[in-house]
Amino acid sequence: MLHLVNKSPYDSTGLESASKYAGKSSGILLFEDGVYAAMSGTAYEDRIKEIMGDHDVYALKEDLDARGIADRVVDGVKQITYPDFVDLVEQNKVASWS
Amino acid sequence: MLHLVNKSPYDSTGLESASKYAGKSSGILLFEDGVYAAMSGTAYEDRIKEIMGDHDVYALKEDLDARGIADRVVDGVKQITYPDFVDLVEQNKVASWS
Amino acid sequence: MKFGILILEGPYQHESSDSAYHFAKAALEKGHEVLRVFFYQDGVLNSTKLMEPQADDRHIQRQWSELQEQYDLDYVVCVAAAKRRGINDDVIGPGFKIGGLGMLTEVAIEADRVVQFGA
Amino acid sequence: MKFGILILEGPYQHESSDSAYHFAKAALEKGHEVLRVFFYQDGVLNSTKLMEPQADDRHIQRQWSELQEQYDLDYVVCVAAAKRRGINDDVIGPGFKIGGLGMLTEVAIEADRVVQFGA
Amino acid sequence: MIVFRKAPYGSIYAFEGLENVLIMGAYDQDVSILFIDDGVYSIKDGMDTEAIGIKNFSPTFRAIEAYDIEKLYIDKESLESRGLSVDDLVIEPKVIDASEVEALMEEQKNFFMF
Amino acid sequence: MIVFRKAPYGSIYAFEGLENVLIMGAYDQDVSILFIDDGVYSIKDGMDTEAIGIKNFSPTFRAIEAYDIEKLYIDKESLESRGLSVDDLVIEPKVIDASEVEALMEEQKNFFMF
Repeated sequence: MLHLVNKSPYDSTGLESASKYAGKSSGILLFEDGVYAAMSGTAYEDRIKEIMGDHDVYALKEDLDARGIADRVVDGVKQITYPDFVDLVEQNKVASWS
Repeated sequence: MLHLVNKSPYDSTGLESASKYAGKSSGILLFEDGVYAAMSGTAYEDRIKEIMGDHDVYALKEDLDARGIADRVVDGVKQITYPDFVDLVEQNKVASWS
Repeated sequence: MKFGILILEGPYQHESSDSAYHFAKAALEKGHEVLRVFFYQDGVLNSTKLMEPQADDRHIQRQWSELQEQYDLDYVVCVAAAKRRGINDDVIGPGFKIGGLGMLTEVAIEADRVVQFGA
Repeated sequence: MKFGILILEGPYQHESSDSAYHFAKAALEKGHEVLRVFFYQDGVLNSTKLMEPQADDRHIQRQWSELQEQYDLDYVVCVAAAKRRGINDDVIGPGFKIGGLGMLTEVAIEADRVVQFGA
Repeated sequence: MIVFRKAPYGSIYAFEGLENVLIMGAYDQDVSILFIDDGVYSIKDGMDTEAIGIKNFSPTFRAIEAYDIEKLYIDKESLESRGLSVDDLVIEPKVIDASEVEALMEEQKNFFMF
Repeated sequence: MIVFRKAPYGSIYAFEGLENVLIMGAYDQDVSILFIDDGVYSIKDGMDTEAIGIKNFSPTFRAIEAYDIEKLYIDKESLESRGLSVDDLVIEPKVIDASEVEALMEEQKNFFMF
């Protein structure tokens, strides 16, 4: 499964909820304001690394670029584009969290 | 000052942010989904009691009734109606958080 | 006291417009003045007379229009926000008018309090 | 693969409609089918041809209409959600049609995946 | 699967989730319904929405039974952390824990999150 | 006072907050501007919004200077917890701590929260 998260982790509990119910083989895709969770040097960095222990974490490059943070992504988070997003949805069932 | 909070504390960080920046003499008014923060027997009860140590906390009765929780409000939270809400805004400067 | 009211969310999707309406009504019934209600961002969508909610539901535009008529209130719908969302002079209900964002600044100057609904 | 797309938020206020559009476009460019785009809740507001965004901004309804024309897509605007928000046959842009909520159930049955934008 | 995860009245999500349950029932779909996070509040008993002027939709949840929809689940931790038990609810979903939620989700084809 | 507390692009709040700053400046109002919570992201440098198709409004923040708006503040903890420093911003607000934010808010008449 693939879990889509579109809200900032500082504003909304969507990512916490997604990671709570997501199975170990599930991926988490951060997009829109959700990409802030992938940023390094932040208060959330330890938490996203913990989540990455259980899940592949993806962040949408288009949304990272828009927010000026594509060069500050935590190591191990996979930067993907919309075509990759489509591929991931082709390969996985998908649920949306906010 | 009076700080208005309209989102559930389980969904949004608005109440945490309001209580962080609110001065000690400020009140916090919970309305809409914000009233869930005033409910007793919950995981948030200790936190709202802590907030009540620094602030008067109000919860809008109309919104408590709508959600069926008016009979389960933490002791010390003041249940108020819309006319009281108007009085509080008359007496205090007001800021809205979500 | 002189109140201004600011609404940032649209009808039905969020409770903000309902809350603003109940607050405005309570303030007016207490004898306060409401200098202006400013509809901004998705809040502009509260003004459309094209809305047709189900028969057992409230009609948010009409509630606002009736309150406007009863107290002769000033309702301003932000022009830029309105245009972006398909709200224009042809679709707004009675009592609403379209105006610039400066009219929010004006009420911030003139009112004792501006209460914001939707954030 | 056969995709369905579900949109729950309106234009401009949130990024959801933009994200859905970019996703749909990318899927179509990869040769996938998009069986239906279903506009629900505030998502119905994406369909209005009355929107007039600023000259330097995207026109969300036209983007959707152009994509519809290019790929002959099926766009359904939920009738109950639309009526509540002032969206009707007179205001929807080219390529949109108004239909019942059952048409979301249908695409849930027929599509391999339904991707939801806005939550 | 239809997932309720937002509180009622502050937004329209819970109402529209219920509309979807009824439609999927009318189409004879074998739909599963899950209440998690603030979605558990949408089936709290004793709602009285008269003063806020929004229709109380919670009684309509009882109509679910008329559609032979039986796969109703609620997350134990979401329920308990919000101070609720099944006795506080207008319907009786099966209480399951987070790992069971996870397993249940793996069985589904689609997720409509309200 | 205009308060920025939401992230850009996911919602229109930050954009509309900036519109308000410019209008209040045009009306010669002595407006204070405060960045807290996710609002600090709205003045991050290096934004490139071309691929999402939404106009990058961050350069417009520099126009604030043309309106003689000088009361710009940013919350230290919001900034640092989000991995940012003033060197990452398109403008240079004064960095203040939470107790100074509290004191600053007490001096204001109105609060527009975006």
